[in-house]
Amino acid sequence: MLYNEAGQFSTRYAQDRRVFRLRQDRHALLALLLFAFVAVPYLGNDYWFSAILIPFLVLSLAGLGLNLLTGYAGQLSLGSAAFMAVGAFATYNFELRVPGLPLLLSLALGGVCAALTALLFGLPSLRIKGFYLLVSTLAAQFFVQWALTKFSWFSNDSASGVISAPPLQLMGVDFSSPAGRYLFTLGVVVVLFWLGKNLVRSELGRNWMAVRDMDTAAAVIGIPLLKTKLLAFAISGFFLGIAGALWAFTYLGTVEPHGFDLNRSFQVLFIIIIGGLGSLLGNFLGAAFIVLFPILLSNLAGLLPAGLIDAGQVENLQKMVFGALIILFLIKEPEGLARLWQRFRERARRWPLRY
Amino acid sequence: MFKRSLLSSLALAVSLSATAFIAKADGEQYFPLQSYRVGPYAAGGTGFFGGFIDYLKYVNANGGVNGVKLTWSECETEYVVEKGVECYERLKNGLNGAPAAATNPLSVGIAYATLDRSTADKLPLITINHGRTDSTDGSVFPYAFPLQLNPYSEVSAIINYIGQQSGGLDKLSGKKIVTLYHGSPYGKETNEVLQALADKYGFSLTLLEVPHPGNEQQSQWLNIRRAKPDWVILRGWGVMNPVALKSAQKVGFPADRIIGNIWSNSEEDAAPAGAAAKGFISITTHPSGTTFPVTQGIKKDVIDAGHGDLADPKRFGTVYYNLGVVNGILNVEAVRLAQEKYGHKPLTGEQVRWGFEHLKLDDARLKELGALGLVQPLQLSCSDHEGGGAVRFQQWDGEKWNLISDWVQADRALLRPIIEASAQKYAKEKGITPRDCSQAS
Amino acid sequence: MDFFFEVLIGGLLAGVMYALVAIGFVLIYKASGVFNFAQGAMVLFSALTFVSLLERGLPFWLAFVLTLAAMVLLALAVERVVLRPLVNRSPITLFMATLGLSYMIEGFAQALWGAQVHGLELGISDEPLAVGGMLLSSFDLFAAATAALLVLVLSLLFSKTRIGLSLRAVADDPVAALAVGIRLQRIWAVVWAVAGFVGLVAGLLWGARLGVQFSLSLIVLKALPVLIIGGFTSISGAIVGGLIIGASEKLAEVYLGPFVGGGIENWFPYVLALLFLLVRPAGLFGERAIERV
Amino acid sequence: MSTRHSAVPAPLLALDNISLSFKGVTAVAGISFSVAPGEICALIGPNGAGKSSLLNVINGVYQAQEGRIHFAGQVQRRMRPHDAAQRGIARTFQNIALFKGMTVLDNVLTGRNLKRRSSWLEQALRVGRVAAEDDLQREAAERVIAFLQIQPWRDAIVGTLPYGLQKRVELARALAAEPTLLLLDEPMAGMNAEEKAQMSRFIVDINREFGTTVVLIEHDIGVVMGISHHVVVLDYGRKIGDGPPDQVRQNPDVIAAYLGTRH
Repeated sequence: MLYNEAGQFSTRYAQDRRVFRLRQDRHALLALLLFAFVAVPYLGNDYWFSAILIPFLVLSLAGLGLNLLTGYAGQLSLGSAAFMAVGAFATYNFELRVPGLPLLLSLALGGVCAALTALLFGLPSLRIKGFYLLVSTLAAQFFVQWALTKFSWFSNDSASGVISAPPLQLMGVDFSSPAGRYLFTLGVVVVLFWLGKNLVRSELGRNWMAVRDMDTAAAVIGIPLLKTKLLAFAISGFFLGIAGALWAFTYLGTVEPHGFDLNRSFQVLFIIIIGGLGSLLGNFLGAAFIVLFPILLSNLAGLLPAGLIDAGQVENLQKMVFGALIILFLIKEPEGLARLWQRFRERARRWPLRY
Repeated sequence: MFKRSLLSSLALAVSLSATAFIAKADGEQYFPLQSYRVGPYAAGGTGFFGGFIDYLKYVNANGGVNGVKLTWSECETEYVVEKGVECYERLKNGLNGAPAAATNPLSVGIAYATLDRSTADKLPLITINHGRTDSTDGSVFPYAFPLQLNPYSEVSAIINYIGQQSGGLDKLSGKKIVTLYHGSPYGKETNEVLQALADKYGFSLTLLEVPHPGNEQQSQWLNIRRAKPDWVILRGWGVMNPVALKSAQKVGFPADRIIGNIWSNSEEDAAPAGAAAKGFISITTHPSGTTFPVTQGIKKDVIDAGHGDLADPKRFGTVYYNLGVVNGILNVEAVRLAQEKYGHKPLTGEQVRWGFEHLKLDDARLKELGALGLVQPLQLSCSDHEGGGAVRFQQWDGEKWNLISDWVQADRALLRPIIEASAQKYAKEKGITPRDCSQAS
Repeated sequence: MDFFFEVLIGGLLAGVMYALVAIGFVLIYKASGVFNFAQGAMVLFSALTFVSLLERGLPFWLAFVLTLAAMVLLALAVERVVLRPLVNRSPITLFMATLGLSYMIEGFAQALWGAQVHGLELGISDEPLAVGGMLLSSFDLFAAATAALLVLVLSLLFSKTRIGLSLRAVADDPVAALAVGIRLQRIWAVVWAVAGFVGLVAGLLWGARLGVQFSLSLIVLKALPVLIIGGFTSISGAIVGGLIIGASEKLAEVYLGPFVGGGIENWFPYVLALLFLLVRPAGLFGERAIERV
Repeated sequence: MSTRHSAVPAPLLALDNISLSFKGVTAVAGISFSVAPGEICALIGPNGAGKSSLLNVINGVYQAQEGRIHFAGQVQRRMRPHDAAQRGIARTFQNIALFKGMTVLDNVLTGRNLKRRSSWLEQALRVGRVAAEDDLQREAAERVIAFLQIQPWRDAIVGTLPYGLQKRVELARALAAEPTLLLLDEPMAGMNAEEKAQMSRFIVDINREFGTTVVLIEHDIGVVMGISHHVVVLDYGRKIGDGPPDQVRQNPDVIAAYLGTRH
């Protein structure tokens, strides 16, 4: 039996509260972390780090950011990319203009700037609900992009408005190599997911879900709606901001405001739809899907005899399959890949019994 | 475990498919193509990469480069930066043993994102007619080549042309010029230089921004109508161009006083505007048309043989297609030149870089290539990665482009200090020690 | 002062073009409660199909009819494949499904017709008309007239036909409509087909303005603030919202733009719509439901 | 007709001439009554009599156009849901307003959100008093869960539970807030006799064990007469009866309203 639960009883609430209650799960997580931190840097190559693993990690984090707001607190947003942009450009400016500021601190401060921006555009959320709220997040999307392009101060007056990342150094250690950038990203993402996990299991997380499921009832039991919603916007903005900074610093090494356009917001939204709304694991699954699926498809198309299907048609096909999958997920598995995984795990817990 | 197994099975599939069907390709020179054939900018991508690929096929049909055959593979970027990066990482190591010569993304965003990587991987990054202006300074950017024309040269040449039309640069004083630019880093890039030129020559300059994507320009053109400028410089991109021409007609501004820049100069930019585009002037680094010996050769050896890359054969000889051909000529010439130094065999990116840096195309060589009049005379060096800086002006007659000027040169001496200052700033930000170009061979 | 009116009128006419796209949204939202993000993709698809047929030598009317037939087929497919399986799901889910739908339609349209830029001439000259010292675009006037005609046709359709009556019933109270034997699925298919028709008209007019190309699908972003101001459920709201957005964004760009550097048209309508919402949370013409607990 | 106040000194809750209308349609017209501390007060009346609206006014979901609310010694023109919760008013809803995507335990825990002292930041970082506080909250929630006998479903997602259980979970959530006043909107609607009996017992037990004052809306006259100390009868937004059950039962207006002779 894979899962031997015999003898594992929670005798204290603290044990029951654990993120992973079962010993097997904790061991698996530990093994996974060890694998990611120790084995992967040795096994991976440049292509895997630069083109797959780093964007996967960063997009998982962005997914987490939006998931807190949309999946947990139930506030639909199409402004994710704007908050990512604020995080990226703020971090860049903190690094540039405050000499000697440690990288991690500028990253956190960049996140705070994004949080404040998100807070501002979240203000209407008390009065405006549902689709009407989209207009606020879209206003953020367009306004931020415009402001970052317009005021060249944000990009240190570079003529083209493109910022490029300073060397990645942390306490004297250089993280500029692909493996280094991967480890740096992984470290930040693991810490932030730990934080996210604590948040969704805390009082605030429950309040978010309460507001999501029925805000009138939430108000009646004394949950302060405005504070709860605004915190959702701010914390979501914080996570997205750091994701944006990582996108610029550890993934691309450069970024322009246009890199955080509406399509990026959609991409993050698709991650959480496919991965699973209101699931932490879902962010990883969704991001893995979004990163790997197009690459897989274009590689598979490469297998076909040349001339049968050109690169452009593959892209069109990918777009169609993508759209179809989104609809399919919404119809068949609204809780996303995370739910599939959960079912699989439940079966594994009972295996070999079937009931 | 599910996640891991999902990941690993995907990984397996990716690596399997990447390595399957290995065709022996030793002894060939490889061009990784970050192409884009769908999405909003597909028209540019299909034309450019069509011309590029057709030229490579043409070279192969005629024995390759000193016997070395050329090979290539495409990776669709859809003009999206991170897809371009993924393609770069996927293709940079060559194909089945054939080493990569250079990357040609034809996208400012992808070029920026792969700039550092190109330097680290020692793979030339070719940004023909676009890219970072300051990468012209090869001492700071050894692997970046904004061939023929960087953005600053572009506007300088346009101002020089307007000067010519007005009867001399001294007559520019008191003229009124409006620049209508795309609301993006690309669009804004030349604003400072334009301002500097305005200060120098004494014309008045009004900068008007059109928000991306540019499908509404009513207010900008009403402003233009009010300002009554002598000329409008159109720094457009994609849908912004035809809409600009249509909106100009709407407010009664004559099309022959509008000068399109290098990304407003294709058939796809003018034709959708229909009658409104008649008379529209734009710059080009190369004429459109099919009459050059090299394009005739492509027609004979590639297209008529049924191997042409264009889905729509009508686009043969268009601006984007010919740009692809020009780009092919420059890449292949760099390879040929480098072969003279390193031997007639497939070369590494580092070796091809040498070829680019010593690229020299005079009229005699261009004639040999059958590209006289298609490609401008070009000489690159360690400190000058642009090499040309000249454009010709063409006018749309409702059906096609007609050349209306000879080569007009940008004032490169004037621009050089600005470019160097910018490159120095970049070097400082990145901690790069510039090469000493007097020592370079 | 002339200039001011010129900007104002130009803006109002541009607003009509926005409203054209917004009407498609309103129809679908009214009948099926779906916020259809794919409307932009439908506009792209219809224009691309039309112009490709035209280029293959078909006469105008035949191309129009065939495109309309394609739009109806699309509507039927959407009803069967997307709406029916998602019945009774949350509006947000339906919205996200239309995001997926717009990807599908965009991919399909390009796979079918390619990604070239096409010019589209409707045979309406765009020479400016001088009226009392002001220049007016004859094309824009034509577009406004078309929009007016379209609204007239739609209102006749809804007030005079059986299907229109059932549609109004469904919009009022879906449960009651079901109870009196109206078949919801059929209504949905009809409404999506009508929205496809509106998309075709919008696609032709916008295609003639911009050229028929991928960017057509982006006009949905211009229609959103219009909807917000007009409310999701009112056609006249969409028209009024379009006029407000068109006029104010042009005036803002011309008179406010210079102070902040211009190029504000992308976000200005959204901020304006946001301000509207803070005063009237359900738009100008929308009704705010009383929450029952 | 009978507008006589029950002469109870220092009521916990008193409504003073409350009126409420929606877009001109009157839902509640000038209603006054008071509830003594520790009593179970039932609001009865035919559908549309304004009972639910009245509960919504008491805890601030609706704002009355006229009148005042006295609660625990304070007078208020209008109540906000959040104030009401903070001052010890909890409630359940006619159509169950649980958080359907959460577990039973989490639902009950949300009921205790006002008892939390640590900030969200402390909870995110899991520092200081957070762990100890988590234990206390959990213990309190477990007591309520045990009291209402829903332990077996502790970890079930609420949306998947049968109706009767959901009603009980909603009661648990309200009870978790340790309210002084509990408003129950048709707690027994749609239940069979056995379930009704069980729910009645819970309500009486809550009232006895914790001294919680209860205002409930119920249609089953048998239940109402059986468990309440005080009955207020509404019809068409007006009060037509107010007093102990036995007395109300004799009231001719009430009989008329219920037997339909007046309509």
